[in-house]
Amino acid sequence: MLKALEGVQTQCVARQDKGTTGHVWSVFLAPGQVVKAAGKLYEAEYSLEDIFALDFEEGFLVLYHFNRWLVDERVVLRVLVPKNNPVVPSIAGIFQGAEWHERETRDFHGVRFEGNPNLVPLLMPVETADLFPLVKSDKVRASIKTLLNLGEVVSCTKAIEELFAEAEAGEASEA
Amino acid sequence: MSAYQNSEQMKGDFYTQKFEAGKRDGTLILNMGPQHPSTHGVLRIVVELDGEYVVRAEPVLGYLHRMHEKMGETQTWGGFIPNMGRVDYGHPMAWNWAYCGAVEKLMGIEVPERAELLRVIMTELNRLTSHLLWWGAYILDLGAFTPIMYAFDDREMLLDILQRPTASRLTYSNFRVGGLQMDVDDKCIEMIKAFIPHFRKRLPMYKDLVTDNLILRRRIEDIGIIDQDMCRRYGCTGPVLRGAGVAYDVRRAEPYSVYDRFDFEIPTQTSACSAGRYLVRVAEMEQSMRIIEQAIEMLPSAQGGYIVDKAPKPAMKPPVGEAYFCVEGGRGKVGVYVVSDGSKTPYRVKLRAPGFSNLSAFAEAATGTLIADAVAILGSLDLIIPEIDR
Amino acid sequence: MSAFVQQLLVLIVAAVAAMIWLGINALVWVYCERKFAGHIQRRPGPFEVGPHGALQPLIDGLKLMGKQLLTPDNADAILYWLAPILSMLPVLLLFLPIPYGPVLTGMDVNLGLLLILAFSSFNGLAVLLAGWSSNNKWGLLGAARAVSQTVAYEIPLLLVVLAVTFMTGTLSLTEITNMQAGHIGNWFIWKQPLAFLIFLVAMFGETNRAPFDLAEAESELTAGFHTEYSSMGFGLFFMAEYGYMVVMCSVCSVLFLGGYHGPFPGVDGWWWMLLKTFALLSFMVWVRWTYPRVRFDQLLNINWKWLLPLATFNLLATALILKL
Amino acid sequence: MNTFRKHVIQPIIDCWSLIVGLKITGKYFCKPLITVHYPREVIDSENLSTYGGHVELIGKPKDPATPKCISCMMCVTNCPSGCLTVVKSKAPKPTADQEAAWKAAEEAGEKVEKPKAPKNPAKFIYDYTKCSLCGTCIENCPAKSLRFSNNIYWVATSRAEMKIDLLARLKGQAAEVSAPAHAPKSEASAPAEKEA
Repeated sequence: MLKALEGVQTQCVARQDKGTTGHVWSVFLAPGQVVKAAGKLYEAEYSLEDIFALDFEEGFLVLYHFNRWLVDERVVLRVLVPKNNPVVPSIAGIFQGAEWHERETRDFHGVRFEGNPNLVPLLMPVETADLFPLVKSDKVRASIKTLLNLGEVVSCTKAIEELFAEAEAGEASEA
Repeated sequence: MSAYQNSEQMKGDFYTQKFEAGKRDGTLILNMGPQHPSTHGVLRIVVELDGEYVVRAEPVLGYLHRMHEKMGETQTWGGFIPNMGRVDYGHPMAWNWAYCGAVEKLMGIEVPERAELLRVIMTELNRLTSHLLWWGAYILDLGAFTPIMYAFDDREMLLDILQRPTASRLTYSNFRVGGLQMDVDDKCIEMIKAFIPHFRKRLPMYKDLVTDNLILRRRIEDIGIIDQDMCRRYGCTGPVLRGAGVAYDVRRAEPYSVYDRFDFEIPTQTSACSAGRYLVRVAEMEQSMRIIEQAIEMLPSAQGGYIVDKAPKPAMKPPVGEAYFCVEGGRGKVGVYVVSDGSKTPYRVKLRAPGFSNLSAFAEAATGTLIADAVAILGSLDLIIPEIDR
Repeated sequence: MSAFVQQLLVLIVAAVAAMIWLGINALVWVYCERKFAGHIQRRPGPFEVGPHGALQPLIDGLKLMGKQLLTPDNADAILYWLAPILSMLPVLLLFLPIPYGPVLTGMDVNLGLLLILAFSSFNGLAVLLAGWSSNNKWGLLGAARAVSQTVAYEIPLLLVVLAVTFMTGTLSLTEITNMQAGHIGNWFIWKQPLAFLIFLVAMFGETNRAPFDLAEAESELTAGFHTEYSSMGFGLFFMAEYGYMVVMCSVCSVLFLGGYHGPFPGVDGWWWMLLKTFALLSFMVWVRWTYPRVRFDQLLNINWKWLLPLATFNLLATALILKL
Repeated sequence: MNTFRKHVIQPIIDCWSLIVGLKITGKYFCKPLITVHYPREVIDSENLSTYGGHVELIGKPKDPATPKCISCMMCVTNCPSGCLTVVKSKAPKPTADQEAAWKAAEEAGEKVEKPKAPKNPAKFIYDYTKCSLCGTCIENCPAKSLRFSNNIYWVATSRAEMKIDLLARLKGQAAEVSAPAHAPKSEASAPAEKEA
């Protein structure tokens, strides 16, 4: 049903309840697919809302919010990157506004965006650029499955069966 | 010492040095800000000038960074609301609403009708103060000193009105999860009813004094083109996007609260220049007044109180989950994303500031213009630096 | 010999009087401007020092004098401190040939108008020096703006003055004034309305006043050429600005509004000159607190594309009519 | 011809807008001032009554010098900035005789009625430097013993003064109310601030 992302290898596409989460589509992607997905979304007239990261036990979950002007259909792209090497390709080549969001994410979580033309501290001072204030301590860090609701929602999407199967696998690996 | 610091003995800080690396011959590198009079606080823009033409520009942020998102992770859910009043001093109620709306979404709280209407009234009044502040300051940037005083004359009346139900005049934090902090009194409604016709009479004066002024029009027309494609690439919203001809307003596009009940227009301009954004904001003031009038009419028949019964305590524990809620602020789409792990404090609060995205388009829009135009473009984006730096 | 001594004495008295007059003018007009601005913006303006704040400019002057004199690093100290003096001194000279009354003329020179136009260009030099020597990029931009602005606006100013002198055949301000004696209909504003308008606009350009205050454009260049000046360095620029305003308005009233002549016969006197000058000054203040600032290219466009052709046309038309 | 109109005629016509601008500022120049001329005039009390200054205690209707506060600590726990410090009152120290009597009674197996600690707080310290005036304490006070003060003229000249002893302030206010009419300006230097 999410036509915009056709042709992009997604790990999971899920429909979410707009009334409770504000998202219509939740899409899990491998880091390598982000640029392609962003390109597709750009063609489908989506505009970028924000990029940020969540700190989970499994790694950093980088979230991209996209929405369209005429149809309210918020898509959230979720990219899970490992803690030891948090690298995501930058989409600043497609959505120039992403440059700052990516820099902000680097400041707060230390996720590196490869290909960002200007990946230097944006909000944090250069002296404490490697402080990463939003990285959680082990005590309070939770795992994705305990916080984000995905499983039930996936079952609602009956659109693309291959993606559905992949989503299961993706879920399993994350858990 | 961080990797981002340059050990060489050079003039200027890290950002200047980095910017200087790409300097062309015969150009001048100039630091506009952080104490420049027209950067509205502490924005700093490093510009490369060829004569007075801007060759390159790079905003440097962070001088007003307070790490609200980290504060969100250490405060209780209810205790974070005062922070929302401080994110954007121009239109704090939109932020209040975005945050409370996100938490209400998480907890599944239905806000009473009366509270929703009161929220609408106050947020729209606050939008008027925000636009008046912008209007005065923008004309001040363009060199006219008097209009800001006239704007503040009217804004002062609005602050007197808003002071009654909020007990504050600038950094409002009167929204609560499930409703509002206080109810309005009759006197307040009376004052609003008196204010609207007064302000309607003032608007033509604003138009004659400023909007129609030959000098002003020549200053802002065809300056700083931010067209639809650029808006999409940079994620610009609000008057910037509407000034580019897209009738996108969160109040219409994803109607929240009771906005679907009101009859109002979304003013747009197709010129995509500073003048377009200017005219959109001026036209929006009239629309806000229309909404307020309608809301006041609905108020007496509205159900419920100013806050939901059994309103959650500040130390509430919303159920596990995530929620994204956005509202239309004075500067564009204000979004708040919260994740709850079921404890007293949020797991993550992400604030999506419209000014942040709008400002990121500045460098592209200002390239090739005169430095005076750069000031005019900067002002037309309606920047509130605390919101951008958060 | 005695005539020479007499002349010298008159000159010294006139110079001292001009100095006092300049000082008083600066004080009065700083106060008046702030009061005007206040009332336009519906606030009282200065109010606390003296009755209705009348002593405020005096206190401000004292405060300025009490401030530390700072020379920025790597600034050219000689030029840097020469600039405000160079800005201030010619103003004193400019007051000499202006006829404030039938006897109230410092020095009635034949080429009074030329003297004024020549010495008023000093201000451009002073601003250039100030901006250049202060080793500040804002100052530099302000200086560059100021030079092209004053140079540009001097041309239409000269052309309209020339048109007036075509009619009078003299450059002596006293004689020009006397030619407008009689009644209001004799004032040159009726014979040269276009010239008057051009002079009025060019006046703003010459004196760096809003909406043409590009050289110090606060919201663009922070303070332009005087960004780095503290204490009386700034104070001198400030006084010079008001001095130039008074001079320009005086010249305007001499050229077009009949100088010290009243609107009907028999009431001539210095008070008319004062009244006309002050009316023009109030107009300048009124304009400043109403309009936004023009952009730099627009400023020059107004000059080169409007004022200059119009002034030339005006000059040719005057010449043609006189010839016929 | 069209370009002529656009570049020559139109700008001249548009110059009218400049005259209009002058007319407007000229009109306002002649109108009376609207700013409040502070030391000579003050803002009307109607407006001031809705001003939300720092937090203060409300006294009991019958005994205005004692707060309604029941030392439940709701304000302290809910304050996002942690600017309130409330110390509960302790029970009055029993005298030696009383203690002996209780001991005897306890040994005899009787139930002892020890005097309870009074509900009123012993100390109510408020650090205004930290307060963000959100009003959370006011909403969450079950006894409705807190409110925003509306003394807009309050000033502090040091950090220490910003730490306000609200109990002392309330006492001062109660004393002031009972005292004969006073000038409004004296309110600015209410005794509470001085004590703090």
